[in-house]
Amino acid sequence: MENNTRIGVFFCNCNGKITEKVDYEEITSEIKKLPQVEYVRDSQNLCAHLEGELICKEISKNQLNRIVVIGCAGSREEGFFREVLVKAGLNPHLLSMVNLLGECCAVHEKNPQVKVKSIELARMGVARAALLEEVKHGDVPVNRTVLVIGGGLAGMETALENAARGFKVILAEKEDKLGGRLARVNSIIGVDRKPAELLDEKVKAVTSNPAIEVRTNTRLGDLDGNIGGFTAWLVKDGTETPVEVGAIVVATGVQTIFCPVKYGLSIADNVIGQMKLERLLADGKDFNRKNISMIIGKGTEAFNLPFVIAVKNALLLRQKFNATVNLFYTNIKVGGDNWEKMYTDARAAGVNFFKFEDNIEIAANNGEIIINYEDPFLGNKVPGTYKITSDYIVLPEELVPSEGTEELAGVLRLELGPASFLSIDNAHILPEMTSRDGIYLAGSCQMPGFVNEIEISAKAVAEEIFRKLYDEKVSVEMTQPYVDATKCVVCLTCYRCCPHGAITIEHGEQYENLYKSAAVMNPLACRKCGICAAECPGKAIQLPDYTDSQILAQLEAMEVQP
Amino acid sequence: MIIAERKPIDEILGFLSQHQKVLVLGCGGCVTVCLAGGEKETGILSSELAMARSKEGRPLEVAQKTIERQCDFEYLEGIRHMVKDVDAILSLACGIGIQTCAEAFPDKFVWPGVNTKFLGVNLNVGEWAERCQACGQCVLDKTGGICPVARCSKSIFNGPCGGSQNGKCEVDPDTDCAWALIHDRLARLGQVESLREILPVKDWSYSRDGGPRKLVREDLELESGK
Amino acid sequence: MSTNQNFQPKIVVFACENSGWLAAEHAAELCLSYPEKVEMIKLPCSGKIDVLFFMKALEKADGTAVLACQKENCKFLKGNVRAEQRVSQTGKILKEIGIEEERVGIFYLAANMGHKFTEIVQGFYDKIRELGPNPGKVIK
Amino acid sequence: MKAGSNLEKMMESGNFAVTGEIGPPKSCNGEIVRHHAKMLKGWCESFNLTDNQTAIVRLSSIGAGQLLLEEGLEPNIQIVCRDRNRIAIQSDVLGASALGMKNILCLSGDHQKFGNHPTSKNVYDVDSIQLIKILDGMRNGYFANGEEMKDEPPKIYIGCAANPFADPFEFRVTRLEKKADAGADFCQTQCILDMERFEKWMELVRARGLHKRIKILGGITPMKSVKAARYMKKFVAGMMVSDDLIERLDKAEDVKAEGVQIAIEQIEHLKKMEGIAGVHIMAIAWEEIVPEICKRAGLAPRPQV
Repeated sequence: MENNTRIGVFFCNCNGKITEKVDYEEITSEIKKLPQVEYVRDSQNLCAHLEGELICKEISKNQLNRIVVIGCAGSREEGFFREVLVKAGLNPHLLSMVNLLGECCAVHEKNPQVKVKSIELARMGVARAALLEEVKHGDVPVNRTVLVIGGGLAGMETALENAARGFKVILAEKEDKLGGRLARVNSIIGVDRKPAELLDEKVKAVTSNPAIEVRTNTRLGDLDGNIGGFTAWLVKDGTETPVEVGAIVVATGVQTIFCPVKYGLSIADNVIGQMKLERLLADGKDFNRKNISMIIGKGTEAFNLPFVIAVKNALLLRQKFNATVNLFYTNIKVGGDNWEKMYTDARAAGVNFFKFEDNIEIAANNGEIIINYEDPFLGNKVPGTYKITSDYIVLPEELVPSEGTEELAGVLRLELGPASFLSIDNAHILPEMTSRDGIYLAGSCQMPGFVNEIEISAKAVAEEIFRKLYDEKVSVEMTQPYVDATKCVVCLTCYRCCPHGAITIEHGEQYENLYKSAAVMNPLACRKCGICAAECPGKAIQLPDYTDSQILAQLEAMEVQP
Repeated sequence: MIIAERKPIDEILGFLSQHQKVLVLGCGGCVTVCLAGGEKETGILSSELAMARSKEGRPLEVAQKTIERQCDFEYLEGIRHMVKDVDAILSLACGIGIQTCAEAFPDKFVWPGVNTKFLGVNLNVGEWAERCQACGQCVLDKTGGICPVARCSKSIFNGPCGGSQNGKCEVDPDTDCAWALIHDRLARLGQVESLREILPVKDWSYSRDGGPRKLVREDLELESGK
Repeated sequence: MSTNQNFQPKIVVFACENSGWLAAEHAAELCLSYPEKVEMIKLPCSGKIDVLFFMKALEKADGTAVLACQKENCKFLKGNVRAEQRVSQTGKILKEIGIEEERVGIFYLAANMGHKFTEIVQGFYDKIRELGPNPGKVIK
Repeated sequence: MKAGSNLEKMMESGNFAVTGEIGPPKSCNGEIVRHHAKMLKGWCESFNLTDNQTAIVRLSSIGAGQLLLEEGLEPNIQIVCRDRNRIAIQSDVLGASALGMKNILCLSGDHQKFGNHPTSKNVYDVDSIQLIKILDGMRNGYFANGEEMKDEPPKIYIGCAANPFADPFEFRVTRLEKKADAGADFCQTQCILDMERFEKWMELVRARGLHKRIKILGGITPMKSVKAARYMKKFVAGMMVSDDLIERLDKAEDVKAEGVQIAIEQIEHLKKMEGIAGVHIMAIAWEEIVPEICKRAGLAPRPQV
């Protein structure tokens, strides 16, 4: 604690809402007894504009350097008072807010205990104030090169969006050419373009963009560092070369696995997957007046993509070849852009939709498909098994993350989300974000998605990167935890438990301990949760505004009754 | 790294039953790294002791401090003034630190707060495993960098014994058979033939069996014998 | 234990500023009342809770709890899981010195759950009241 | 002749040898040993006396060995490395030899964790292979420290164990080779409950010519119940039990009779196997069945050499 700590306490009546329950005089007489409290005053309404100027004046007149506001403590009020402190030349973190209204006056009736509590709250606020520390801004030099992993449509789109925002881009593709899986499909849902055309256009745009460097036959082997300063080890033909990048975008997509065994079938000319159908259509195969059955179930309905693809192809077969199309489904999933309309179009065009639950049997023999199933809707009225004979059965493929996703996640220090895709199912963060700042997701590596969503996804990622790495040097408020090197034993506990991979062990003479090393929290990667501070066995880590001493001082200020 | 574990609280309360004022002394060395006796554990234990004794109606005054290392006399010198005021020290250091502490403060009770378990590695947060027995004569050159003394349940030198199955030790299905590891590692390095050689009986005199050990490096001493 | 009808326990509640703290504010907006002897301390995440904070709180109070975001929905992914772990660590410590482990608790809620907040606080308060005064309080 | 024991004579003369096993009691009641001795006398060349088997305190193997000698049977003294250091072991070897015991079997020993004194300290000053080497040195007139014996060296026929069912499989043969290198004269295998695996192991043994350097006795254990077989398969480390064997026991009307029948068939099979010098019958807590097995397997009467 500094010797010249001078605490100023500002008490707000909140237009009488507070003094209706507690007595200002009683509280102030207690507060005035506390050490280092140099100034106390009250006001009808502290957050009135003129009050701000007044507080400023009082701060300088009384040389106050810690401010306690007793009243309410919403984020709006906190912002207001922080600005006031800045105007008064104080660091905005030297403010302690006591929520007397919210924690006391609004929730309790007037009684002697409310008086006790109000005094206790004020004492806690003052105790915390005495231990507040300044938080400075820092300039962090950052690398403005973005590494995009995966040269499919999502990767190329992301590369272009980043290049458009002034970043240099390295686009790493593990195959020998750009394009990815989109090259294998016949038509794109919701996009009125031929896939080949669209891809050609993107490949041209990417390869002709001077800001984008394409590296084929390349994968990510290892990664060090953090946002703004990653070292990525790119592997090509068994050789690893390091590149310095500021952010990484994963766009490794999805792969499909054809698994007819699940339906009791084996691969045959008339037992095909939706991807195979796409290729047959692209190759110009004639399905004129054929009878085609499609099925969606057995777990593939987890995502809406298989269903939408089936509806798209059903509609196409119906319209183009006047085929009879039967679509067996367990669940209709058409949430998304215009998919609902496509579904009603398909119904109107005469695609037959059959609901089934468990009871479906498909047999393929001598070029004929026989489907026996029980209809749960008709079951009550016309029970029995229905039989449908078709020329083709089209099955959905399993959608799984592309090969190597798990290894990549290990290199990036990310945990896999639902169904082993990379996206984390968490309402607090954007789907494009990962647990680590500086590492983003685009396209289907998050979760199987649609082509018309890729542009949005790529833009979101590029914007997020721009927001963080807007210049060669970015200014950040250093609210990340700081480490007392004399107490740090570089035990790696924090490094291992940081959910954001924001901690590195740094070495140098400035770290005054046996190891000449200490854990360091990256100001850009840290999200200020304080988990590291709680886990540190040496109590070497403190999170600004929530230091152990500040929290324990509040407990210390409480009354203890036997 | 020395791995330790805090002693059961009843045992500790038993040690301290006769005292009114104790210093809980943490160590910033190995026991901090293995989460047994650093500043955080010192704080938690201090609070726990105070509460336990309050409950018994015999309040205990608890002072706490964590120093760099308890196995160095110089660091212990720095807390002499604190020690003066207490009846006893509860040391959360490893066995070495506890003894150094007792030697530094001959007139004070020094109680052990942890059980020193073994020399080991941190496999995971909260998981440690033994790796070395400080036998004094390292054989890792012959065993592919895997120690049979510390990691084989029987410390045998010509394993694996007949209880090795699927790479696990018969003593505990969660423990790897050290000799299976040695065999596999040497096989990977193309050195498995070296295991045909019979490793001779070990000279245990370098180990604790030769009596308490002491290391003297005359090249580092200014005056011999000092 | 104690059946003293006049006993009013003191409770220290640590609240994650993404959920419990905001839920308390929500409760205040709705003017939902709860017992006076409940004090709140703000944390950036329930994962910032420390066994030491619980212990220090229990040197003064009769019960202590942490308010965390709903399971699987921690802003920092695993903070609430860590909080849960520390609650059980503290419970174990209490138990080994013969103090009811129920004096420390964890509750999950979202920012817009003012009603749930008062329900939780009242429920915990009542439970601690039934347990009676914390025998381990340290009076200096 | 190294020691001149019955066992040595039998095997060195090329006869198919039979050894048995007697577990000393958990008391000083020598009558129990004598009772088994009387029952088994004449059926085997030599009888293993276990050394605190499964780390449970029992009458010592040398003590029991003396009782056997008195009853006119030849003991095969087991020595494990778990409980004694090289000083105690060498002293015991000298003592046993002085009493006229000629076969000594060297083992690592079961870990004390499984016994009735799990809190004890184990020794393992030397391991089983090192122990073989020490014994080999002793019979040549040297102590383990290299010091020469001034007087008569012990006469010992050195045995060891091999477990073809533990892992790593190939290394099991190397380990037998190391034991032969160390000076072991004969080896008794872990009980064979998976003949296929055993044959594979023997193939490797023969490929290295080991059967010419060390006498191999196949381990035979008649199974008393399906439960026991299943238990061994599942819970005993370093033990393999074939599914065929379990199925046979499972289908049998009289499980015990089937167990005996299987043992007999195994012995017949081993008799024909190249490189097998004999069998070691371990009828744990079923000693009385040994005569029947020997009789029916054509192992009786024992030839005189």
